[in-house]
Amino acid sequence: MSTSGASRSDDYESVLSGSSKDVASFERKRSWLENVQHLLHSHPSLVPLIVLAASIIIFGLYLGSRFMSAFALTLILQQVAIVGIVGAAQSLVILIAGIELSVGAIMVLSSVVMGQMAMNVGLPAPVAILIGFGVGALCGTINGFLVAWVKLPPFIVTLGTWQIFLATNFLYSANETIRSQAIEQEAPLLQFFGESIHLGGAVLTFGVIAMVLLVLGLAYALNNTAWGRHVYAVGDDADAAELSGVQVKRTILSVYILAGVICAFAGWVLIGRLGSVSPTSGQFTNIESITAVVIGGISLFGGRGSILGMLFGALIVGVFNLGLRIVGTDPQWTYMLIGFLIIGAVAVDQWIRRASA
Amino acid sequence: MSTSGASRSDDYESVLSGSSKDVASFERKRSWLENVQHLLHSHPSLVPLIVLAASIIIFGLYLGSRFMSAFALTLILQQVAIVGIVGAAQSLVILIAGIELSVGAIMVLSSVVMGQMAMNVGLPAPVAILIGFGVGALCGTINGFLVAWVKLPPFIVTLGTWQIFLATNFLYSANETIRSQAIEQEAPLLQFFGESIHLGGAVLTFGVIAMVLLVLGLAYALNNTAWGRHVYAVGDDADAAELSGVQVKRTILSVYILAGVICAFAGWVLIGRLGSVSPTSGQFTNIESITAVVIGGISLFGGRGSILGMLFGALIVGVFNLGLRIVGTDPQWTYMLIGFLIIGAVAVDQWIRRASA
Amino acid sequence: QDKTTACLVTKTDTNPFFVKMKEGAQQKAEELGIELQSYAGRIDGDNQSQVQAIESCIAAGASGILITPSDTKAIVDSVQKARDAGLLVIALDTPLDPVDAADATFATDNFVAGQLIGQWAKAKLGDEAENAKIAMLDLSEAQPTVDVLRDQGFLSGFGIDTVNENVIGDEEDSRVVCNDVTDGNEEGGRRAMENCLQKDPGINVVYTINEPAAAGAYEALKSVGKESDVLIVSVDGGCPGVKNIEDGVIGATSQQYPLLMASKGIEAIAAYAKDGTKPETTEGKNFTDTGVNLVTNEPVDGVESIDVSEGTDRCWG
Amino acid sequence: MSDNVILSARNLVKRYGRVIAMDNTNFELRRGEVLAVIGDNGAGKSTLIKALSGAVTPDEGEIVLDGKPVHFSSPQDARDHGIETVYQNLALSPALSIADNMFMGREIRKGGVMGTLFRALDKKKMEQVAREKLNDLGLMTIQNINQAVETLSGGQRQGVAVARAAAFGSKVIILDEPTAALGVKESRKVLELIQDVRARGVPIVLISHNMPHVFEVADRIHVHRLGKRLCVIDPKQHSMSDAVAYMTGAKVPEETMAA
Amino acid sequence: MSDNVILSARNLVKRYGRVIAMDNTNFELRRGEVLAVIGDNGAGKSTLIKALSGAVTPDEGEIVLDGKPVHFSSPQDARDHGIETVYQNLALSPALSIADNMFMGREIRKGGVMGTLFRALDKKKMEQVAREKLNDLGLMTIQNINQAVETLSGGQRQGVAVARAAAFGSKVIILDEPTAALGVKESRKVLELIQDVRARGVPIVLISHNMPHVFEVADRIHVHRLGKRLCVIDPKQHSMSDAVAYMTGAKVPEETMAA
Ligand SMILES: Nc1ncnc2c1ncn2[C@@H]1O[C@H](COP(=O)(O)OP(=O)(O)OP(=O)(O)O)[C@@H](O)[C@H]1O
Ligand SMILES: Nc1ncnc2c1ncn2[C@@H]1O[C@H](COP(=O)(O)OP(=O)(O)OP(=O)(O)O)[C@@H](O)[C@H]1O
Ligand SMILES: [Mg+2]
Ligand SMILES: [Mg+2]
Repeated sequence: MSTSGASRSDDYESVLSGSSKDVASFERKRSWLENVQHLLHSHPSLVPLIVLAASIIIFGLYLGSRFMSAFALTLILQQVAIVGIVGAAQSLVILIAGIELSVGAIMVLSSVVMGQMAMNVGLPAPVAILIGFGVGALCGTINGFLVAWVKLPPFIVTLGTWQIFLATNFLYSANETIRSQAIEQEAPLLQFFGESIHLGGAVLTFGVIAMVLLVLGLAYALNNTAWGRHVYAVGDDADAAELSGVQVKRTILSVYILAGVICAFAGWVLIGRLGSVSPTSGQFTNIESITAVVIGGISLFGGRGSILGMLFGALIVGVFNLGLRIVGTDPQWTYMLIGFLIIGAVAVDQWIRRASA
Repeated sequence: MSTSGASRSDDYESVLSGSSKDVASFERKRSWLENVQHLLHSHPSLVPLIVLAASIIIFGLYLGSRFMSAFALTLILQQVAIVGIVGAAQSLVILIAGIELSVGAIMVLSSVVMGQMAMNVGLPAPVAILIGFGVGALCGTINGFLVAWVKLPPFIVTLGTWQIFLATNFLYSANETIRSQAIEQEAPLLQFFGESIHLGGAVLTFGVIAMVLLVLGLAYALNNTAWGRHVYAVGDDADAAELSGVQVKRTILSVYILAGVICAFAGWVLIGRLGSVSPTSGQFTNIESITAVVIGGISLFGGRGSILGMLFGALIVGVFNLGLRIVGTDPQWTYMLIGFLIIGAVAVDQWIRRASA
Repeated sequence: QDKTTACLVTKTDTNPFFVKMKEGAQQKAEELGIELQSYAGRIDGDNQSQVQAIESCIAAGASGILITPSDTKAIVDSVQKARDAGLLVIALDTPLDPVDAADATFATDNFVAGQLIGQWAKAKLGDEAENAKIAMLDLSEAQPTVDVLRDQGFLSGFGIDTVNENVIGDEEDSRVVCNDVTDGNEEGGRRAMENCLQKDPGINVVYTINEPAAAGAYEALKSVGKESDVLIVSVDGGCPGVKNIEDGVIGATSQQYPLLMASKGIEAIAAYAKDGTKPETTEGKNFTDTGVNLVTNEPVDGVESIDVSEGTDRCWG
Repeated sequence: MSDNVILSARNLVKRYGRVIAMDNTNFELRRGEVLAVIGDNGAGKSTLIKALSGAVTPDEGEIVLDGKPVHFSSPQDARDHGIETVYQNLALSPALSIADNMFMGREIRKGGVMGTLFRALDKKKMEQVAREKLNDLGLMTIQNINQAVETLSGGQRQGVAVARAAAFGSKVIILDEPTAALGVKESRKVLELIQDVRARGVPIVLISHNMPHVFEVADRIHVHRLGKRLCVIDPKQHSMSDAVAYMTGAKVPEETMAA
Repeated sequence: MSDNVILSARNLVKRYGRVIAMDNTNFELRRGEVLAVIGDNGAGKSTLIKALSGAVTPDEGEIVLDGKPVHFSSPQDARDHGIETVYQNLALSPALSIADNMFMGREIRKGGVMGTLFRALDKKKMEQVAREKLNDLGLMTIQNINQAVETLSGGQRQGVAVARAAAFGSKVIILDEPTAALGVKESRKVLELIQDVRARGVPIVLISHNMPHVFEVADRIHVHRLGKRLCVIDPKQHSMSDAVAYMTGAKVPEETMAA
């Protein structure tokens, strides 16, 4: 009764040796539109770049040199520096399929701590700044721990910690603003990122330069280090990443901590921009950074998109903000337009995705 | 060469007739904790109910009759009426694995339209109210269409429409508040839900009664109609629902439209509560309603949870708000506490989920 | 019952102005042995939270409420409820609409506050006022009442037709070259100033809704080296603001007295709780004016002002 | 001949971006038969049956049911025409009960005012019918019909899906790899079920990679290759080797055996 | 005897809530052999191999690799010990390239400053190695090693997963139902691959419901039932019927064939 499996199955599988070796290929002629779709698909940050260029050109034609000058264009950079830096943190978190609602709160809390440590406690500025970074890292750790270990949804974790960090900020600072002039005298290092380089009409603050370097550095890390590949893998499919050898929890934690540190850095840059330390800043930074990320084409489901796209997304919003203000429309029209922009950007993105490679 | 498949496979499958008919049962004695876990698992709205009861008792013991009176307790109901109604809309959307950031904007826009139509355009109050409901339905339709047909992520759609609806609201109303006295004279129907019934010390406004009836009605619809079952199925797994015969797009659209209509209804109740029509109301209603839903134990991933839980969640926040204020703490402590509450609620929920039925 | 309870309801609890107001009330309350409960909206314009706050005060059995209304019209019904329940309601800082909806109002006249800096700016510029280029940095797109009063007060003080006195930004005078919103903080102040400069680099007068916005605007001007060519005026008179006048950041500011408002308010509630007396209004006005002073180191003819050292003595925060 | 055909399709085309999943394929199911569909991975079998069951809308081509051309805009549409399908990925809602799942999209409402005005479901009746259907098929011993599907084992879930199809499929039942994830015992149950259903006169389309199973139950075998039907063979006249050779391209069928 | 055993486990227990997925089970894999694991759906096979590969941490019991007790805290941990696994649900990251996937968790860094300080990946090298490994195994013709995995067919994906395991598994390779979703041709390729790997001396654990396949390649068969090992049988001395009878509980093995 014992039949050898091998011989049994061979009776129909033996013919396989003759089977066709062709690789099935379904290529067909592509229409012009499909070619565009394909190009955009392979370079996801191209869409926001094109939108950015188009909007600069349109505003430039309409407004002339009031808009189309080195000064005005670098002004936009200055205006988006904070959102760009926080957006970098937000991008990392969204790439691992998370979301960070507490970014603004971490930023302000860190900047307040830096200010208080330097001005009221009287620590040397570098130490005060380090402590500020420590606060950012701690906030990030709390978020990361709750997401990775307790396995709570990131939206809820950061919704909760947003309120907690913000309340801490107000209670700790007693709502007191530290004046620019006082900081200038006692701890000018805090205002470091407000310094600027002038090149012709262009004004590049150190904050702007820091933002660009940060984004480039992160783009490098995401594409060329193992950590970066792991970030994408975790965002793509966390279970698959875990099984194929990624330390998922650690990767998630590292991303939230890094995001916290970047937010603290944004807090420092914020002091440079405002001159002063103001606990009421940054109330909408979370929405603004998410908007930049979304317009920049990073998928809210994680694992897809480029951090450069986020930068372009932030700049698009900046261009519209300044352009529409110079045109002189009611600020409400700007909000409405940004609303349309968000939906439009994602609709285009969705259309491109449909081009299956 | 032709072998009959049947006889071939029988050679090892024939023994199956003798195979064990036992249903594998892995039951083991459960610990006390596991029993609790199981009980809570089968009645998901029990957790927020227990938390609610506990917090009422604690505040009652501490504050005595200032808190533990029919008047104070029904006051909490009045204070959560708006969040409760909008929370019902939010619950529906979250049950289908969506999220609705534009609820507050729809509510205010609808109430402004009702007010403008009745007072400035001079339409009869019932017609004005109907137009307000129409606006709510239209907003819901836009959201639902973008989510179901264009297939954009709900977070982004409603992030965009939030800004659009809110800007429309400010532009349309020109930021003008319509005064209570004027409404009282010309269109008292708008203030209908501000009327109240007094029972001893208890004060039940029609708005409170409407909220309770609405939540009960929706709970009935979700559990006892085909539409309700479809809502759960779509939230659970939209693809599976589609393949098993649910009209997924229509269900999603119906939910967003219904949510829009409920928000318009909230706008009407809001007029009753404030007496006046104020275009600046409701800026935080989206966060507040999501908070109520989350504390109430509805899963942000959709398909799981009970709308009654949302009501308890809203009441918990209401109890803390009133209780802490009577105790006299700084409002920031309340925000912090609500932050902890959010995270705590979901952590407990997660723990219960781990009890696999 | 045991202790008298008073409530303070502010627009927000993050703006230093209201924080100081709360401190003033707290101090006075301790002094008089009154229990104080404080409430606040989440943002300026958050009317709903204030409605809740009033209800909570009624429930808590308070004797009186001090409120800085976010929406001066919309809150009236709730205030009436509180008064019907036997509470004394005093509007602080911002009068209700209508004013007599509250039992009393202890306020700065925000319109006058705006007017003072408008007049000062006009006088300071002299003949150049005809060619002034003015940027108006307002509070928020929702245009809450203070925002409107100060903005329109400034314009009328400067001699510009405000058209509709209830609406910001409908002026036709070509001297107003820019309107933008700041959310009343440094961040918004800087951005709005940058935007306005881009719109018209020749701006030489900047009206700001409050001093944090002024500080932000100053940073923007400083970054393009225009800080000394532009006149910044503001409203509030907080200590950092007065220091900024000393440092030449702000030209003039209208100083208000939130601590005074708050402590007077608490006193009034204490008196009311004791024997039911209600406060009297300032003669000739339908509210109790807690006064407003123009603080500047460069006084001009025809506009009364105090100098920085006096301003510092009386500043809050 | 056409009278004998219950469901047929002509020249169906479906493109996904640059992939052509169906390339002018034909299909024909006769009354009362078990038709097996075999083919390599990615040959387009699932796409074909999704087109037949309304889950995808073909770009071109026509489908004829019972002699009448039909256009299915959704799976529910096909279901209303009596075509029941068990998809490769199951399509049950994990958090809902077995009864809810069985009646998804065709819930029974109560009579009277409750049913018409309040649209109340007749839960009792649905549970009772669901239990009957499962018992009728003798497929498995499920204690609690209100159990959530996610608490069932893979085999039990597959059972529920097959039972649902068998219970409601009045004209055609389509099964896409129903036994791929199943153990020996569970697979056997499904094959028995297929034979039961055929005995009731309802035709079945069975997609499977398991040649012995295919040759055991199929009346005819539709061989799919590179997006289209290559040929239809009779399992009594062809060996498994032939079938495998055709579907993998090792051998080309001599004549087109269309009928 | 123990010298002959490369991987073994004793009294493993794993509970999921109220379900006991492993109930004091034992396991033993010898050097150079193909050990098949068979059992009903839900018997606990996948849980067992997940415990052996670090994907789940058993509640009780010990695992011994090469004579030394080991504790795997993550799949990477097991991988570092030379145990490679192809999971039932594949575990590839769809949006990443084939090369990225093959080196996930064991990326190669560049030499010099770029590698140590900037931690730059040596993409060239990884691509080259990946291509070699795929070619070595002659498994398939993939044109572009930088293609995203989501653009591959199911069969190709399975091939990448198996190739990854075969390429890096130095001590043990575990395959959980590698052919369940595969067609006849693709399944055959995987079976050939298993034989190649065994020829290289690396032992394999194969979970499968396909009895002919199991009897074709297995040296020993571990029968799993109700969360524990029922017996181990020799395919040359037992028929498929016996195996099926044991695993379904139709027959009870006479003596415990532990060794
Ligand atoms: N939704 C989709 N988007 C893009 N391509 C798809 C989609 N569905 C199927 N395809 C492609 O269409 C082709 C046919 O797929 P289909 O699932 O019909 O094959 P199949 O014969 O069922 O294969 P299997 O035996 O593996 O189930 C494949 O190349 C597949 O990648
Ligand atoms: N993550 C989990 N949570 C809860 N229960 C689980 C989990 N994983 C497995 N189980 C349960 O443990 C038991 C064993 O599952 P396992 O996947 O090991 O079976 P298997 O033998 O691999 O079955 P199959 O042949 O269907 O793959 C099943 O009852 C299953 O429902
Ligand atoms: Mg298929
Ligand atoms: Mg398994």
